[in-house]
Amino acid sequence: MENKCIMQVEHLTKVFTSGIIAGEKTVAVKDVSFKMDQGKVISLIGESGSGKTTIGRIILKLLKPTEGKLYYNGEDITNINSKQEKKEYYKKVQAIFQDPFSSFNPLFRIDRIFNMVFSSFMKDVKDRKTLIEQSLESVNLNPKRILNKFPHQLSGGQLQRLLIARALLLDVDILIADELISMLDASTRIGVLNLLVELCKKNGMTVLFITHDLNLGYYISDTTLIMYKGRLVERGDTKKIYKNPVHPYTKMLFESVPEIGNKWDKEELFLPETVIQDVKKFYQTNSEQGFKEVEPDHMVLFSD
Amino acid sequence: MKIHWKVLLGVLLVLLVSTMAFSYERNETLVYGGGLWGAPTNWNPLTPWGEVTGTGGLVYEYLFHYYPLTDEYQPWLAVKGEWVTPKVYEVELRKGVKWTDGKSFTAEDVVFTFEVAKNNALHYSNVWEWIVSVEAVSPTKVKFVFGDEPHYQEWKNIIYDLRILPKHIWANMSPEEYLSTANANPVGTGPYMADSTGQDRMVWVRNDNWWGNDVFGQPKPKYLVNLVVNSNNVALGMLMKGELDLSNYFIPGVPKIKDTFGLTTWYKGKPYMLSENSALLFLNTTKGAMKDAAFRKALAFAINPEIIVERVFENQVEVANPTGLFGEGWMKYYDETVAEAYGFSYDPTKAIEILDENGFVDVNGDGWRDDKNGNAMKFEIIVPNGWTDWMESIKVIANNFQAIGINAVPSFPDYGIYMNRIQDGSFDMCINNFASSRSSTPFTYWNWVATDEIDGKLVTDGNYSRYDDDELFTLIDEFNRMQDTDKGIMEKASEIQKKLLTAMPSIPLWYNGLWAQSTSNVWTNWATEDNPTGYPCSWAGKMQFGFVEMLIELESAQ
Amino acid sequence: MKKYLGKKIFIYLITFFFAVTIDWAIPRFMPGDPIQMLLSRFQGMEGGREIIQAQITASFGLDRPLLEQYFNFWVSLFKGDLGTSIYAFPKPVMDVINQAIIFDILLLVPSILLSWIAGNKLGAFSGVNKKADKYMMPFFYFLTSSPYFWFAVVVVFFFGVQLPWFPISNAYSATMRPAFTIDFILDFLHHWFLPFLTLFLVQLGGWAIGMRNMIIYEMGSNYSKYMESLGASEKLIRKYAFRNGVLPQVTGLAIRLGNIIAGALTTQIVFSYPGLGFILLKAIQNQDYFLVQGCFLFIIIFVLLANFTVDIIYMFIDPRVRFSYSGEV
Amino acid sequence: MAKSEFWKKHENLYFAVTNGKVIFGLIVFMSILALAIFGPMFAKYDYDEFAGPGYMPPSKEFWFGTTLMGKDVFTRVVFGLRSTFLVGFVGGTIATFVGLIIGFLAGYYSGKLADETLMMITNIFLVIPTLALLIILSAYLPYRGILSQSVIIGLTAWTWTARAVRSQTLSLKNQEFVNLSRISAAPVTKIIAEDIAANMFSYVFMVYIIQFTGTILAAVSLEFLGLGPTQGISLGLVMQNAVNWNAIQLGLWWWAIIPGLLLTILIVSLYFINTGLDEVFNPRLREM
Repeated sequence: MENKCIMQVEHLTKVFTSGIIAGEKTVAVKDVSFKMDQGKVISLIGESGSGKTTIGRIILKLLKPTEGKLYYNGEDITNINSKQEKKEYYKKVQAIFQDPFSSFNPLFRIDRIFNMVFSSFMKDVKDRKTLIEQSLESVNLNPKRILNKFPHQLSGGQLQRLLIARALLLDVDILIADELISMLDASTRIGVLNLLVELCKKNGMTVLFITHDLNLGYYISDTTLIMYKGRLVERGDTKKIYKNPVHPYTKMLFESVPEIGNKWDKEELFLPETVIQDVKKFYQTNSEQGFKEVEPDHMVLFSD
Repeated sequence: MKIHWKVLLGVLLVLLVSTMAFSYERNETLVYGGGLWGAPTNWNPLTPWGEVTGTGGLVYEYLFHYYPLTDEYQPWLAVKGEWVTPKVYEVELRKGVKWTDGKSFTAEDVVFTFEVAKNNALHYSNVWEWIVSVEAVSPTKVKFVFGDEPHYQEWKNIIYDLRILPKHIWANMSPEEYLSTANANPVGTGPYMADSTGQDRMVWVRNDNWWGNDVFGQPKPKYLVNLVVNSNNVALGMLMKGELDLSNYFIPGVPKIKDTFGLTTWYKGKPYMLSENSALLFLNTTKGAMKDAAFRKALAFAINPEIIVERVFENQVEVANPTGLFGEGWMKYYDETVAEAYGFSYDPTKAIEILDENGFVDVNGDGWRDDKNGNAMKFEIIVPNGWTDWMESIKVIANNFQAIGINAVPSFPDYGIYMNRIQDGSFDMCINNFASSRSSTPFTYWNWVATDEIDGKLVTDGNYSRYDDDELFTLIDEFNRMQDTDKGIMEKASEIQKKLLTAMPSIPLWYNGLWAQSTSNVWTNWATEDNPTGYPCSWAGKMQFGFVEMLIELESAQ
Repeated sequence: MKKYLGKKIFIYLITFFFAVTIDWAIPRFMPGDPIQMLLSRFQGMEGGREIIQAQITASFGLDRPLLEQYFNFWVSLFKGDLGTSIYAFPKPVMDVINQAIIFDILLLVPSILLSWIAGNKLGAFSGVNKKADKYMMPFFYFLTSSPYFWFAVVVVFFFGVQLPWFPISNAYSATMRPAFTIDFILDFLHHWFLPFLTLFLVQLGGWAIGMRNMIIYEMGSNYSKYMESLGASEKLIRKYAFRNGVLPQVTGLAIRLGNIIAGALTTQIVFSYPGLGFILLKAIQNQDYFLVQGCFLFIIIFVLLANFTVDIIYMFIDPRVRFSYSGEV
Repeated sequence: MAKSEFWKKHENLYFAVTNGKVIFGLIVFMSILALAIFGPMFAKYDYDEFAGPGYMPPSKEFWFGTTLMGKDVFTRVVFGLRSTFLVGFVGGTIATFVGLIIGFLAGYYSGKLADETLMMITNIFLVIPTLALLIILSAYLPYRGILSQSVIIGLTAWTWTARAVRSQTLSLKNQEFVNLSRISAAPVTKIIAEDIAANMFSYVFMVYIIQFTGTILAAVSLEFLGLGPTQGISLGLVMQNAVNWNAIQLGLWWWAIIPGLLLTILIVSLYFINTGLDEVFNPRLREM
């Protein structure tokens, strides 16, 4: 199979402002470019606050980039805004969000997320029930027990699987999975991951896998993107990056791999001061080198 | 956390501390209230409208006291005062009187008190329009020389109303200070001195060197604590608990519970209280049908003051006679035949009769009477919002008017608006009693209900009716220039009464009471109907009516 | 952080400017003339009133053009001069307020803090204890639903009149003189207790209800569920729920301050307690421009400072406010 | 069958009508409302009329007794209740409406100039005591009426609603379910209606209840200070009257206590409804 680029991101920058009067500006994403090839799993790795979720949202057109362009199938979609265009886009680009609890409107039964999908994208489908049941079963949910429930009556894991099932209903090109399996127990986790990989193989679906779990990234992805403080610092073939990390931050990540497999309490994740210093030094010694290829299909950011 | 609070509380309490640790013996202390409505701030006898009650009377004294119940003058700083000629009044001063700073009181002080108003704008500066000179003939004798027509009646009032100042202190002040000094350490000749103040009280301490100790006896309470009590319900609660010895508040329910809680009032039964001033309904004679005397008279017949007295005041006040006069000093000029011939009483049939006769009938058929030209009439009666007894009273009056077909509604603007409206004339009817208080001469009353000062943009000296009648004004002025013993003064008074009753620019309603309730836990022998040893009134500017005398007669309950 | 603070201070300064301007304008827009009011009941000699009226009006500068009065007001404000009271003439407004405000502080601060602490504790207890909640909740509601003055009247009736345990008016006995002695302090506390109790209980109801609801809400939140799934103990979850529940209670403190001050005002009037509320009412009734202005100014500064303090406390205990990013719909 | 379909569709309603607190609150609230609506029809007297002798305890003739002057307390209370409800409805509606609009706009344009301006206005209003504005009003109106009083209270009480609605809008805007609806290409109207408004509706309803009670309490306090309406009658005026005429000290408890108690019960009932609804609208709390 040829590597067909389905989504291209160019020089993406996002700046947040906290108010007009004496407002504080925060650069969440700065000058990020990468490609997503059809049928591949791309993992976007970084700690919380590194800007990876923001990138996901920009691709989903939930946020407008401050600068930069988005190309989908070679078409510039940065500024599409009409209802019809968006509908077309979402028919092919979907997501599973990080927080399953807040992904459901608490006032409605969970069926609503399926109904919305049907009424937007598959109005003509007759046998909705079977389709829903099938997709539920594929994520190990018992339709009878699940449907008709309110979100608060289900566990985080169940809710997350529901979101996956929802994504499965559509025959999508791109799936953005933000911290997909954080709420799942070990047995389901493997099943879901395998399912994703299988779908990629079978339907040519592309997955942007946003995670902070290196093991997982290695396990499923073809391409790896490493984010650090809003910058894309290393990008390329997964095996190459894991074998030969160049950027000091990436190096640090892999040195602490054994711990990363453990459950992280997000709030406790602070960068060691040494890493920040290392990165600084690294940028200084390599100034004016920019984003450079160190080997085929392996790019590294050498200077800020 | 809690310990911190204790510490802070302690610190704050320290801030509260004054230098002396002290508490007043309860059985030497008289606790009273009713005349003080805010933190005491001003003891300046030249600003009687702002002074702490007691500044005049307890500290600064007058030439005479006036006993309203017997209509007698009690020589005070003066021992004698008389008209030696129709234009010369001589005052013999008391010997051995000392200011509380040790200096002697002399005729110079009296002269200064008058002279200071000659050169500076003070509230009594106008006396110099008819006084020619004030001289100290000797250290104990002052001679007042008057112009052509002395204001005899006004003078009667001044000699018991003007606080005598110590020259040696006030002569050293700059004229700007006369109205602006707080005079926080008042030096007077009186039986009490300022002791301490609090946010909610004024404490007076007895002046044991007071000259009057030998003349009248010593006031019994060593301390007078005048409390600020904001509402009459709190005052009643304090009376019930015996925390207040004397209360000068209007307190609803007193007739009902006075015996249960052993409260003393002037009269044991109705009307419980002495009368203190006349409450009148002023009719704006510049407006519509109220220009018509017959219409005004009809209104007088329509009002049923009995209901107000009974329901609103629970018989704590008395219905006014048609002239509005009351008290010994005024009633000696009351002309009963005039009152009977020209007066009025509650008689709605009569009111209807007058209205019908004069063409105030319902022309347009809306149920309300219209004016002579057939135009609809509507009147608004105003009293200040929050003055609950008056508010209830005008509801009754409005009902009375409605009953005879006159469209009148009660209305309660805020005090400031009320004042504005009665002063600029943008009102129909209002109740007022601001300067109808008891005095030694009915001149003060008439000069207020029918003052000729009505030409300015604002009317501030009374006669809110704006009743313009030069004949009446002249009569009142002539009365002022007559002595009580003059021939023809009775006739003058009768004419004034007749004039007011026929023109009826304002309708006397009831006599507001001298509200006074006392408890007997600490002090007994209160001044009452059966024991008329004083005048239980602690209101500002009224202490020369017998408050000090009452203090002298009090007895400790222990 | 610095920017956040700077911005806050900027906003507060603007607020202060507007509030003070309105405060200055309010009394002057009132109908009526304070000098007339002052002299309204003065029964003097004929024509005497006119003489002094002109004098007094000029001495207060009330005969000047309004704009000039406004300008002078700001100038003297920066000198710490609030003018002279008309009603409590000739006392400077600053002195009048200074002497009264101690009583407000002694009444307000303990009642606010103690009711806040007790209310939060009781509310949290009620929130986790279903049995107790059944009885406590209606009681809290009753407290918080009562108008302050009505509650004060009821308290007076029961503990002042029916059971004459406490005095019902003034700040200390008529026979007392302020001094740092046990006698005086006890007497002061004796008088202080009923007004304090009124303010304390009515406020307590509000805080307790707020906390109870927050606890129930927090205990049912994702976070608690998450902790529960991690095997955290009930006690720990409660602790966290309490900590999270306290946050809105802190903001509530600032928001309700205006309310509490109004409550204290009415309470002080029921008890003839000589605080700022009492003075303010007198000032309003007597149209004392300068005193009304001064009282409002103090209340405004107090509320502003309290809000500012809460903002700062909030900034420290909840770092999220520092970065309230813009989202896009 | 049809019935259960109905309940399925209007589930919140079902939970609302089966929630004990809501039922209790509603019953009490409705009875007091009924008293306000129908009470005056049964009143035999005018509220300012001397109906009988003074000092009468509650009896067959005078259900709530008479005042010191002999006015019928029942008549005064039911007429007063009417005004009090009016004040609550008008003031509460204004406060909620203004707060809602400002809060929603500020939340919607969060971080933009509009937000900053609105929040600054809110902060300014927050610190200006209601009392002050009432005095301004009395300067322009010859008399304070019940309606103008409630308008003024409403216009000064919206501040915290605006703040709360703003943060509510902010947090709703950032909820994932809004994003999920957006990537489901749901119509904007549906998102606003179901994801934002519906989730705020319960909140707004409860805000309204709180504003309603807040307005009543503010009105009563002002009335007690003598800054209430100068015309008409309201529960606060009845109470102020009772206090001024020494009802407590004179043992006329029915005059002083009944109106206050009724008012307090009314507010308690509203709080009960509020808490009950909170449980209904937050299904999580339902199971507590």
